[in-house]
Parts: sequence; C-alpha cells; structure tokens
Amino acid sequence: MTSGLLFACVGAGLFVMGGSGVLLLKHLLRRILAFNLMGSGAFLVLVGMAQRHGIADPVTQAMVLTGIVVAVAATALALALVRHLYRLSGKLELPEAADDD
Amino acid sequence: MSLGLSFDLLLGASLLWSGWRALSTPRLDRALVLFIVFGLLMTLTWARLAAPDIALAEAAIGAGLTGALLLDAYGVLQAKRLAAEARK
Amino acid sequence: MMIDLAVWLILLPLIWASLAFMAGPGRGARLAIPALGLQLLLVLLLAGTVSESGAIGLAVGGWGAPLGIDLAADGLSVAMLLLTQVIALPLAIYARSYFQVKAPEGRYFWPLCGFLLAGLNGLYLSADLFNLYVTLELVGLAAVALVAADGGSRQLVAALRYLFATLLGSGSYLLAVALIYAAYGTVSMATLAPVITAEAPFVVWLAGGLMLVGLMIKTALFPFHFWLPPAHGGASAPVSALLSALVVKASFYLLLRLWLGPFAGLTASAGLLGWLPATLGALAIFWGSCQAIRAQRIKMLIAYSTVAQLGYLFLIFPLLTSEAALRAGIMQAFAHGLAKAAMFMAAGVLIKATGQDRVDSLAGAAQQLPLTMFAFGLAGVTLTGLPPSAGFLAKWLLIEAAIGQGAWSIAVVVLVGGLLAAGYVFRVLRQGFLLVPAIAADAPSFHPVPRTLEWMALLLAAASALLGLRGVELMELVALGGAA
Amino acid sequence: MKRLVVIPAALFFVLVLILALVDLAPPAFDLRPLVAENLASSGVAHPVTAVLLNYRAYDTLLEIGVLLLALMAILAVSGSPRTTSNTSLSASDPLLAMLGRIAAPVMVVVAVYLLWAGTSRPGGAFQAGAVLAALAVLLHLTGLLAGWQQPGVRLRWGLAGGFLLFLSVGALLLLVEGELLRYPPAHAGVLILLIESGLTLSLGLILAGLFLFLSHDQGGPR
Repeated sequence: MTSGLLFACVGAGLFVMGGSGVLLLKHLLRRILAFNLMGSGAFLVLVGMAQRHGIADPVTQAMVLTGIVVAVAATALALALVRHLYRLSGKLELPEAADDD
Repeated sequence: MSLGLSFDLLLGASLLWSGWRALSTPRLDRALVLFIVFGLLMTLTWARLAAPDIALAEAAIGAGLTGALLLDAYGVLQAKRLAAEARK
Repeated sequence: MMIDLAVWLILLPLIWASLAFMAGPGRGARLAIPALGLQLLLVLLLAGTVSESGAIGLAVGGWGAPLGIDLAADGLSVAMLLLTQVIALPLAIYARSYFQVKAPEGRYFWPLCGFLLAGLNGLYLSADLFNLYVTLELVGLAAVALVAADGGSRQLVAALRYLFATLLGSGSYLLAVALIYAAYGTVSMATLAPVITAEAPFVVWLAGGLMLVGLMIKTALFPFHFWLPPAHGGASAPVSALLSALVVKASFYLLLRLWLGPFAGLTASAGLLGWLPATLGALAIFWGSCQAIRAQRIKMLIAYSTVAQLGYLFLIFPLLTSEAALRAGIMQAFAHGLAKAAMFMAAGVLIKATGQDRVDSLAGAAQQLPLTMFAFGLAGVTLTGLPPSAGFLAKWLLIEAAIGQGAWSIAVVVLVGGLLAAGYVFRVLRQGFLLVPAIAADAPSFHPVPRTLEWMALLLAAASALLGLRGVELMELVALGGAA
Repeated sequence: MKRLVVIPAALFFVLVLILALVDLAPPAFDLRPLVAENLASSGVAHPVTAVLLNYRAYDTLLEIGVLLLALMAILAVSGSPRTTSNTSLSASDPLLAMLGRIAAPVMVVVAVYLLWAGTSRPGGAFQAGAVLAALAVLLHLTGLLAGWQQPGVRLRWGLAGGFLLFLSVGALLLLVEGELLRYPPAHAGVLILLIESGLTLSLGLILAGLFLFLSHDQGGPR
C-alpha cells in the first residue's frame, strides 16, 4: 500500500464523516466544520488516488488548489449568513421544519 | 512495514480522530481548536503526498484563514452570550 | 470565428458584473441591460451557426483535452443558453424598476446576478467535469447570496438551508470527479465517453451514483426538495424568478448531459435505472401540486408549483432511448422557465401593489392590475398544459414518447399532474378575477406600480403561451448534434 | 430518527468505497507526460503553476470569480452600513503595535518572494496573496488597521482589479490568438507573471476582506 492509496482511503472516511455531519448536526458552526471535512476528504481522494503508484501528479494538485479556494469562499459565505442570523434572531440552529406560510 | 508507511498510518489515524472529535466534542471552543489541528495535520499530509503547493495553501488558507474566521465568529458569539447573561 | 461567440457569453457577464461591483452598491443596471441585449444577440447568432454547421467545440488555451479544458456547444447547450438569455433580459429590465422602488435589497443584485449568469453560461458550454464543478459552485453560491441579500431572519434561514443543500450536492459531485479521475486519468467528457462502458470498474458506478444524487439535490427533486420552497418563496421577486426559471434547470441539464454523454455506456446497460428519477419525479408532481393547492402565501404557492413542474423533467429519463423524450424535456424546461419567471414577476407586482402576500388578499386584483392578472393567467395556462402553450407541446411530446414505448404510467402521471396544476392556478385566478372584497372598506388599497414591471411579466407569459406555435424550430435545434 | 438512516448508510458507503478504491486498476490515461512535454512552451518551469495558469487557467479564472463573488455576497448579506462607532481602532498594546510594524515589511518581502518563486518551484499568487492577507489581519489585530465596512471606490478597484486584469488578458488573447487564454509561447512567461502580480494584490485584499468585513460585524442580537 502506498501513501497515496492510504490517504485516499482516509479521505473517503473524512468525506463520509463530513457528509453525515452536514446532514445530522444541529449547530450551524459545526455544520460548517463538517462541510470542510467533506471537502478535505474529497481532495485527499483526488490527489491520493492519482498518486497511488507513487508519482506526483501536478494536474490533481492544481485542481485541489482551486478546490481549497472555493471551499474557503463557501465557508466565508456560510459564516456571514450564520453571524447575521445570530445578530437578527440570536439563534445558532435552524428551526426543525420549514414553515409553510 | 517501512518507517514512512507507519508514519502515514499514524497521520491518517490522527486526521480521522481530530476530524471526528471536531464534530463530536461537546465544547465548541475545543471543537474549533481541534479543527485547526486538523488543518495542520492536513498540511503535513500534503507534504507527505509530495504536494508542497497544497501544503502551503492549506496552512495559509485552510488552517490559517478558515481557523481565524471561525475563531473570530466564536469570539463574537461568546461575547454576546456573556453580555446577555450579565444583563439577566 | 463563430465559436468566439460562445466564449463571449461567459466573458461578458463576468466583465459587466465586475464593473458593476466597482461602480458601487446599487449601480450596474445601465451596464447590465445593454450587455444582456448583446448576449441575446450572440446566442441567436450562435444558434444560427450551430443549426447550419452542427455542434462546435473549442480548446481553451489552445491545448485541447485531455491536458486543457474544452468547451462545446451542441443543440442541447445552445437551447439552454437561449433559454437563459431570453429570460435574463426582460428580468433585468424588471429588476431595474423593481429595485428602484425598494433600494436596499438590490445593492449587490447586479454583480451577483452577473456572476450567476456567467456561471450558467459556463456550465452549459463546459465539456470538462472539473470545470463543471467550478461553474456549479459559482452558480450555487451566487444563488444563495441572492436569496440572503439584505433579508430578514426567515430569508437567512432559507438561504442557509439552501447553502448546505447545494454544498452537499456539489461535494458529492466533486468526489465523483475524483473517482472518475482515479479510474481513467482524465476529466474531459469527450475523452471519457468512449471508454466508459458497461464493464467499467465499480468505482465508476459509485461516481455515477454520487453525481446522480448530488445533482438531484441541487435540482430539488422530491424528496430533496425541502430547501426550495422557502428559498424561492422567500427571496425578492426578481431573484425568485431567476432561481425558479433558470438555476434549477442548470443541474437538471448537467444530469441529462452526463446521462447521455460520458455515462451513456452505464445508463444503457442498466435499463431500469431511468425509473428511479422518473418515480421521484412523479412523486414530486403530486406532492408539489398538493402543497401548492394548500399554500397560503402566493409566492409559496408558486414555489411549490416549481417543485411539481421540475418533476416532469425527470419523467423523461426512462424514455431517453428516443429523441422525442429529450425534446419533451427541453420543451418543458422552456415552458416552465418562461411561465415561472412570468408568475414570480406577476406575484412581485401584486405584492408590491397590495403590500401583502396572501392568496386571500388578491380579491379584486383583476380590476386594479388587469395586465398582471392576465400575465399570471397566461403563465397558468402554460403550467396546466392547455393548447397552444409551450406546456401543452411539452406534455404532448412527453405523452407521445411514453405511449410509443408502452410506458402508460408516465402518460397517466402527466394527465393527472395537469389537473392538479389547474387546481392551484385556478385558486389564484378565482381570487383575482371572480371575488370582490366582502366589504368595500376592507378592500386592500392598491399602490401604484411601475408599468414596466407589469409589461415584462406579460411579455414572458405571452412568450410561454405562444411558444407552442413556434416549437418546431426549437425542436430542430435540440436535435442538432445533441446528445453526443 | 434521522441518525438511524444516515449512520448505517454512511458506514456502508464508506466500506464499499474503500473496497472499490483498493482494487482499482491503473488509469487508461496519464497526463503527467503531457504536462512535462509542454512545460517548455508554458512559460513557467513549475508544473503545478503551469497547470494552474496555463493548461487549466480557465478554471483558475472562474475560481477567482468564485472568491470575488463570496466577498460580494458577504457585503450583500451583512446588511446596510451602520454607525461606525464600533470600528474605531482599539487602543492597542504598544508591544503588539511594534511587532506589527516589524512584521509588515518582512511579510511584504516574503509575499514578493513567493510570487516570484512560483514560476520555478512551489509558491505563486495564492500563497503570496495569503501572506498579504495574513499581514492585513495581523495589522488589524495589533490595532494598526481598522475593520472594514462598506468598501470605498479605491478598495473596490483593488478587490476586483486582479480578476478584471486576468479577464482582460484572456479576452485580448481571444481576439489576438483566436483562443481564450492561449498565450503565445514567447510571451507566456511575462503574461503569466503579469496576471499573477495582479492576482496577488487582489487575492490579498479579498482574503483579508473575508476576515475584516466579517469581523467588523460586532453588534449583538437586537
């Protein structure tokens, strides 16, 4: 087993952990953490699998650089929404069911 | 088993552990610290995967900026909570 | 030379969006509207080129796939580009008057809207799986920002729900791209299409499943629709129109493109797979329509109607072996896009005029705002699928394709769905046209509304109702070089 | 309730995924030789930079767009400008202020080095921009730089300038060379350096803005 393959498997675990977190966690800041874990997991699968035979692959590395920037953009937007919601309502969780009217 | 691979195994296990704890630990401040630790471990992982560019970006943006954003948000939320409790 | 047109469709909105941002909050309408006119011209020229000489492709940076990123425009892409620009221009004119009256919501509307349109155009033109991921994020984040812009806490909650749903969707898509790269070493659709066969490794099936689920979440297909009604129902009217008419179509288009393009080898070998989206689509039609019939607020009614109408798009998946089903899907995308934009725009006028957004408060609206109620009615005709509207043509094509392949159940769903749509459309029309306020003193006072708002809603509604007469040209375009 | 569905499904999925990953055959295509062959005409010597700013420069262009979009989204969400009282500079520790004054020039030098290094080894506009952003955040924390509210016209030009420069170069090449972002090999190096310099400045401002626009927002629940 090469380090590439090993970290790809770790990445799979992180992705699933983060994805479940986004679905299950109530606290909004935790959900943002979970989303970041999910992203990191996908990046590890991308680079790890491309390098599973031990040779570095600049294409996937560049893609992950792009991905990291997109992830930080999404995180910043999410935090802006959460902070503003807290300022308006004092809440850090989403209400249970979407209200109809 | 080579030294490199055992280090990788340890690193992979710590990644999963810190990620898990960041989501499951009851205290939010600890969770944020664990998340920043997770970012630093990711930096180390990228270095192990011969990806120094990503390691630099992860350290600066992933762990650094994201961590700062989260801590700042936490600080504000905490200050408000304390102020609200003091008023009661 | 002609293919440059396609690239400008991506560059132009990026340029005017950045300039609008530099010009400052609230500015940009005077730049955006002429630019959108130019974009419409470009897309018409592009449609002409494609129908004359077939699909075109281009290699960004001159490298070509698999090293570089390829763009491609075939009939399907051009049809979606056309839909986007056709709706965007009247919508922009509408938004300009709308936000003049109510300034703070629109401070960053123009730059955000420009990035959104650039993302949509980029998505329809891209032939590279990773590049598509970036365009998906561009579209998703812009849409969330538009929902949240200067809203109250209810809007923020809706935006957050939408954000997490869309991030979950694009996250699944990204993992799928990683798996595809792991299996084949490339993300170019043209390179992948011939090599993905029914004997593909299991990872590729997983990737296909992840993309399917991710894009279904982004298209708000039942049971992943939970985020749509509050987001589309809660945003300001121009944003609701943009989101319901265009944004949800993008992820549907991508799903269709992947289904027919790179993953054709897999989807052809698993014949029953198409029934999964179709079943969910049928459920969406029933669930969405019933919720729309029950809804109290007019924009929620329209938003639930979107959930239902999106269902029709997914009914085509088991029938895709025939070209007719693809045409039905695209016609439905046009019919719903035009009609839904018109409906949200009309709703915006009604809300501005009455200051309320309850269906019950519309009594007497037809006397005060005849143009708007007429627009709403025309759009309703399209949604119910009465001739000669585009909705009628879409449903006709769909039923024809279904019966041609012996899929009677789909034909039944389409017919019942039309009746249910008539139910919620009639609820609004009855309030607006037939009922008079119980007591004269109780009548809601109608504020004057800029005429531009009414005319733009009517323009799109009329287009949706009359497109059925000119559907042949559009169908010919879709057939051209479509589904590589 | 939801847990009972999500957790078993997640465990099952991760197991299947890992099993599928472990016995995957080598891919049919390999881009590494292509990247290496064309490196000479790409204008840079570092393969990752070549992918980022030449082979797949279009991705990078859109990605800067996403970042700029996120910044505008934050401005749009954070509400109308309020009173400026809470952004006045806090009286800061003199020691911290001194640290900030010493660190500032050093970090600028580091950023320029990273930018220049990116052409031949790890580094480049992102990393350099991140260092500039870190500098701005540091100056803010040491009290030398106020939190930002709504950006003025000069700041807006700085934020969007790098993206617009990248866009203009791409569009110019479309007109001159016939393809978006197709650099003539002789000038590729200069053009990429030009783009990267613009990006460094704008990325520094945008990344700093993500922090500073958010952190000015200190008001409590109303």
